[in-house]
Amino acid sequence: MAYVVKVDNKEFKVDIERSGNSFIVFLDGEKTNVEVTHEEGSQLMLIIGNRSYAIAMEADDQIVVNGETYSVEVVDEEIQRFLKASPDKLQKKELAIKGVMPGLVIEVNVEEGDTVKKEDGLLIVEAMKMQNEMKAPRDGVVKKVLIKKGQTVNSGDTLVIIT
Amino acid sequence: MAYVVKVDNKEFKVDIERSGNSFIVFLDGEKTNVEVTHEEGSQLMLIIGNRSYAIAMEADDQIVVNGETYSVEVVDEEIQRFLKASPDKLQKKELAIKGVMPGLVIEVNVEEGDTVKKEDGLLIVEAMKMQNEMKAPRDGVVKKVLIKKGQTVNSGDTLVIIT
Amino acid sequence: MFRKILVANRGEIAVRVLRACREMNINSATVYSDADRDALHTRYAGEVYYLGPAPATESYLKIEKIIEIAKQSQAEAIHPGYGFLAENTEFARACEENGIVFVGPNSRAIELLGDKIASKETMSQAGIPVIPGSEGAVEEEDMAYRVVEEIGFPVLIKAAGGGGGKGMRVVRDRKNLAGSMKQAMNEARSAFGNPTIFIEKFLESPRHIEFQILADNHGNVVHLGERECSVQRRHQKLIEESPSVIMTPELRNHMGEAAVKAVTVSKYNNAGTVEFMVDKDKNYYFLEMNTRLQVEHPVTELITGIDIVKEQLRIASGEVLSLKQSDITMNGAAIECRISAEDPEKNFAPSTGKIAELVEPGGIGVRVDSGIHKGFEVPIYYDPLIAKLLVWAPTRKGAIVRMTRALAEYNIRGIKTSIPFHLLVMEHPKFVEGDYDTTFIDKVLGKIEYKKSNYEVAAISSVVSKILSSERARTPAMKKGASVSPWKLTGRQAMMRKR
Amino acid sequence: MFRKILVANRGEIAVRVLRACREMNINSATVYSDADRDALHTRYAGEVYYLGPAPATESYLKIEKIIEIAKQSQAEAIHPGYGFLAENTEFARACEENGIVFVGPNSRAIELLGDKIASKETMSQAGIPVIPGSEGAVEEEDMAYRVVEEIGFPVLIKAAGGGGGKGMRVVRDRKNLAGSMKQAMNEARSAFGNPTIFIEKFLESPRHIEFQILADNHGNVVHLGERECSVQRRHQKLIEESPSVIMTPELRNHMGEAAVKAVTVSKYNNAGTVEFMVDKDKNYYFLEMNTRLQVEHPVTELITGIDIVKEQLRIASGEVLSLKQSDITMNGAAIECRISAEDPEKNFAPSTGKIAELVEPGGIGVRVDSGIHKGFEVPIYYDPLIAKLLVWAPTRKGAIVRMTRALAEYNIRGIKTSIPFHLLVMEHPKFVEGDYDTTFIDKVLGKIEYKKSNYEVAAISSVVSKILSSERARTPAMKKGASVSPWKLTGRQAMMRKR
Repeated sequence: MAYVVKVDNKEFKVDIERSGNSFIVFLDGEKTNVEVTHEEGSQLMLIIGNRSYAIAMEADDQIVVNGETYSVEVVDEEIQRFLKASPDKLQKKELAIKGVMPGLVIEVNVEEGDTVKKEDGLLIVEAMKMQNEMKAPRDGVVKKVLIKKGQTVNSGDTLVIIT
Repeated sequence: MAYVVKVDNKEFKVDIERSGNSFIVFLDGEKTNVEVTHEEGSQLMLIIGNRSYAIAMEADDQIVVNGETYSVEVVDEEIQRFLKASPDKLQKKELAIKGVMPGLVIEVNVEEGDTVKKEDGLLIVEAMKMQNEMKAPRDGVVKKVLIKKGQTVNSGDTLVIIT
Repeated sequence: MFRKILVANRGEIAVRVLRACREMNINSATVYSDADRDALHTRYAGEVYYLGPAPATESYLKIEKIIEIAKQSQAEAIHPGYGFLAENTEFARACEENGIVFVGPNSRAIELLGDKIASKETMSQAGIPVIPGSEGAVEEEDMAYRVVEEIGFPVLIKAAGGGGGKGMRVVRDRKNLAGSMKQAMNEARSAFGNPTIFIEKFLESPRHIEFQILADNHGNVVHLGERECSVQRRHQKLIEESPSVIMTPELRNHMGEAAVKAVTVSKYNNAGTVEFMVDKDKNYYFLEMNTRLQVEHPVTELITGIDIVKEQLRIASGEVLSLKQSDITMNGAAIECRISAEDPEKNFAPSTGKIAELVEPGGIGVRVDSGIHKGFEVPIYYDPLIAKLLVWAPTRKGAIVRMTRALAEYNIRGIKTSIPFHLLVMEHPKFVEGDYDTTFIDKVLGKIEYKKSNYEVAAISSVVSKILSSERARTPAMKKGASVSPWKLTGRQAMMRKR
Repeated sequence: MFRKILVANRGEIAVRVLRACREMNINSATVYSDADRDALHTRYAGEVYYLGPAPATESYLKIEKIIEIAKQSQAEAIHPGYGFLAENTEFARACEENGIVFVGPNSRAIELLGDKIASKETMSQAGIPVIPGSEGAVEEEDMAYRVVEEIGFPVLIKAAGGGGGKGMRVVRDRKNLAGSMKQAMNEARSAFGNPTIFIEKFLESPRHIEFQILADNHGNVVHLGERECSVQRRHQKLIEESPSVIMTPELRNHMGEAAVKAVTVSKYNNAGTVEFMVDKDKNYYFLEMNTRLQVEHPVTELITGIDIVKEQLRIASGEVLSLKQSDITMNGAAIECRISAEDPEKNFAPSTGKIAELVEPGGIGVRVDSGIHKGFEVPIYYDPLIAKLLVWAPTRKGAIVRMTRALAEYNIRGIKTSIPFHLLVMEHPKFVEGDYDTTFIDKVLGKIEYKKSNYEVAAISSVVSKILSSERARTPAMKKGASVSPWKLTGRQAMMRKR
């Protein structure tokens, strides 16, 4: 099975085959053996070649390798081809703005029906006495506001939906 | 709901009522509040009265309280009454001899159909260079031998069944 | 010694004090808010008492409620930790009035040293060097202009009422003076309820060096040497070490004596810290005194072998200091890294959430003072400090490599922490050489670039993780080695005998 | 210094050595068996190499395979840890022949000191006190009778070839001598392939005191003071401490000099330990020399501040010892408790299985050298030692209360450990007074009764656990806060900015 993986904007082609607890991997054509020695939740221990790595998947699109955090995007090679053929398929979808940290909502700047531009401030969340603004990742219309001022939100909660 | 609990051969009557994450408990008639502050697998953190306790259930019939291990037996009060009325109901049941530690079976002394007496040696398991003998907990007949010499067994595996 | 102590704090410092209680065979009690029902300090204390809702104003800052709990639990003394009520005159006084020993200085000393203007004047009069500046508060523009004429630019405007960078302004020329003054006064008013400000010479690249002191109730005072705390970000200390690379035995004697004098003239008792600014020519100036246990006190414990919290409790119970200045020796080198729930790759944004995995470093020369456990939900309501990692080694160089090794072992998942930042500092040539001051993070470290060397591994692991995760989704229930219910109706008899 | 080292061991000692490598910036490699695929040392090393099936004879004892891996990984040196091949002459020689540095003594010294008769003779000739007994091997009954006539009963029959209590017999009267001799010879033959025995005076209640030494390849030797290891069960050390309560500066000097002499006359190099028996009148006798890193070496590290593993690596790389005897000072008190996977309530039966929970103690004065992690399946194939807990404090009394505190913090679930036993010893008046010897566990501690004070809590908790567990059984899948799949097809853009 082949995947295209984007790691911090570097692109890799990963061709992978399973055998038991091991995988045979071709990374951009080069062969490596990968052994899964431990699996617990989103945490893995792998032996790749002669090295051992502590892996953790975090917050949707992040992976931690021996303490270093990378943003990653794994796309099935076939889907990748399809996406490249029609690049705006994805843009038009509903977009859920999710909390990336728990906190108290201290300001909500949009209402349902508002038109927002990329980088417009949507709401402000406070935690540990620091304030953080959630911004629109692209232009759109606010379809739904799921939180209120004064409410406590968790990491991963959907706060606002933009279409 | 009322239970009879035997802790290392001391008997307690525990009358318990739930309200959310808390329980109201009458222990031999005395009232206490119990709050469950953490639950993970068989591990619990409880606040009982003004004290906090680390609890772990282990190996079927053992509980660890702040590092101290107790053997416990919890019986529904009604079942208890039933059992007391017909005390030999339980003795006649099939009895599964289970491994209490992982190890290598280095000797099997019984075959199916053998008659065994209480304290007769059934088999020997070795771990960490030490040998341990599993003995018959009561008189009976060997109904099934589920392991072979040379086999590795885990804690909790049924090794022999006695009727 | 006390029979029971109430620890009126949370997190790592509450655990620190509770550990001292256990080792001294003192019964302990602590308090917890709704957010801390399952906190480490709640797990650790002998007795636990519910305080109130999560916000500190409704729990850890409630003086009356805490005094009430102390009485209810029959605690004879309260240890306030740091933060919250530790430097609150009103709280210290409430303890005094209720016949409960406050483990800290007397309320008058807290009051005096909490007022930056009054304390500076006290020190100056005692002959302790202070930073040149206004004599007392500056109320009008005219006065400010007179002061800057005397001491020259740049100057620093400071609030009399508090710290933490609030109400502070650096002014480099005449035209910005009046405006900055007004801003500072406004900020000070809203932060501390007190608009009073004063002006002093701004030291360009000072080092922050502080002396730990111990003073009993009978007038005996010793110092335990210095800690260098110049690795700061927005006036928040991040890394502390001892000894300071710039220290000489002579300078240590001079500054130590000044620290002891500062304690004596302010009629201070219990543990405390005298903070100094030191300029490039090793001139030192009294900055302020912290009237409590410091976050970084373990640095000194590693160097001197003295348990500062135990000393605090002994002093509070009326014992005479058993230590003389000549008994105190400094041995080797110690470093502390503050592990905070902040994302250094996102400009230190708070990062709260559930601790999904926690593996602390260990082995030779490593000390961890932690306030969290696996499964704990780091609350949004309190300070982001979750743990302190310390190392000791015979030499500073040895301590730095050991800290690097220990930081790499530290595995905290579920939240982001300051660990990558600390790794960067430990490998920075300027830090390794000891050539740094309080401007290090902003000016020298500059834009922080986190080194990454595992792109290929990240790519491979992502795919492996995706495959395993989608397999799990397909077979949710049955797992190999699924644990059998720990419950059976009847107990089994012991069937094993040792041969 | 070496560029790369192979650590040919497992568990806590492999991790200990790997930590030293990291701190010295030496690349590391290690080996693992099938049972150790996910072991801590496998996680920790820079490179990992598969050895073979779980049984030690098919993995950690395979000399050829290990030499091959050393070459393959281009390691310049092999650290053997303790146990396995650490005192194997053949292995040391194989390293020497293959141009790989063996981090330990030369093979001749291992050979000499491995032979109890030859080493005793060497020491005796050098004027080091040895226990009175036969001169050399005792082959016939007549010879045995002659020896006992000279030294008197009780006597101890010992095997020349090995230790660990095998081939040992105490004989208290003439009528049992011949029979015991035969038994001992048979046991020695089957255990070590060598039936040779010798006889010495049996000391009734000796203390076991050993000296840590360091010897470079250039003839320089220092000792790092003593460790008292009298808390033993069946000749296995369980608790070690330094300094020994019976030690005086004079005795330390004498014994230390004897230890240094023992090293010199046996042409020993690298780290080693000279073991002595000390009787009630403080007469000391050479017992044997351990030609490797000891399990309990961290006790000495805590007291002296010296990193013994780093010294081993420096010595092995040919460096001259940087320490002189006068540089070495002993500071405070340290204790080690060996945490083993054994059930002290079932006569120390092995207790292997999966580590379901692991919380290690921390805070002031605590050091943990662990070989396990949460989720690790403790294998049935190797030594039951899973971790070492050490404390340091200024005084022995302080160290004992600290150890009690730390043991209480240690939470290992899924297997039984020796922790309850250690807690009992720390609170035993005889241990607290320091009034103990090698008979302490068998004779003084007697039948071990574990204190229990939480019957009521156990009763309540059992019921609560039963209720929660049956609720879980009813609603298996849906859990509050169930984690969302970490996978989405497209990445999200960062939507957060710090204000």
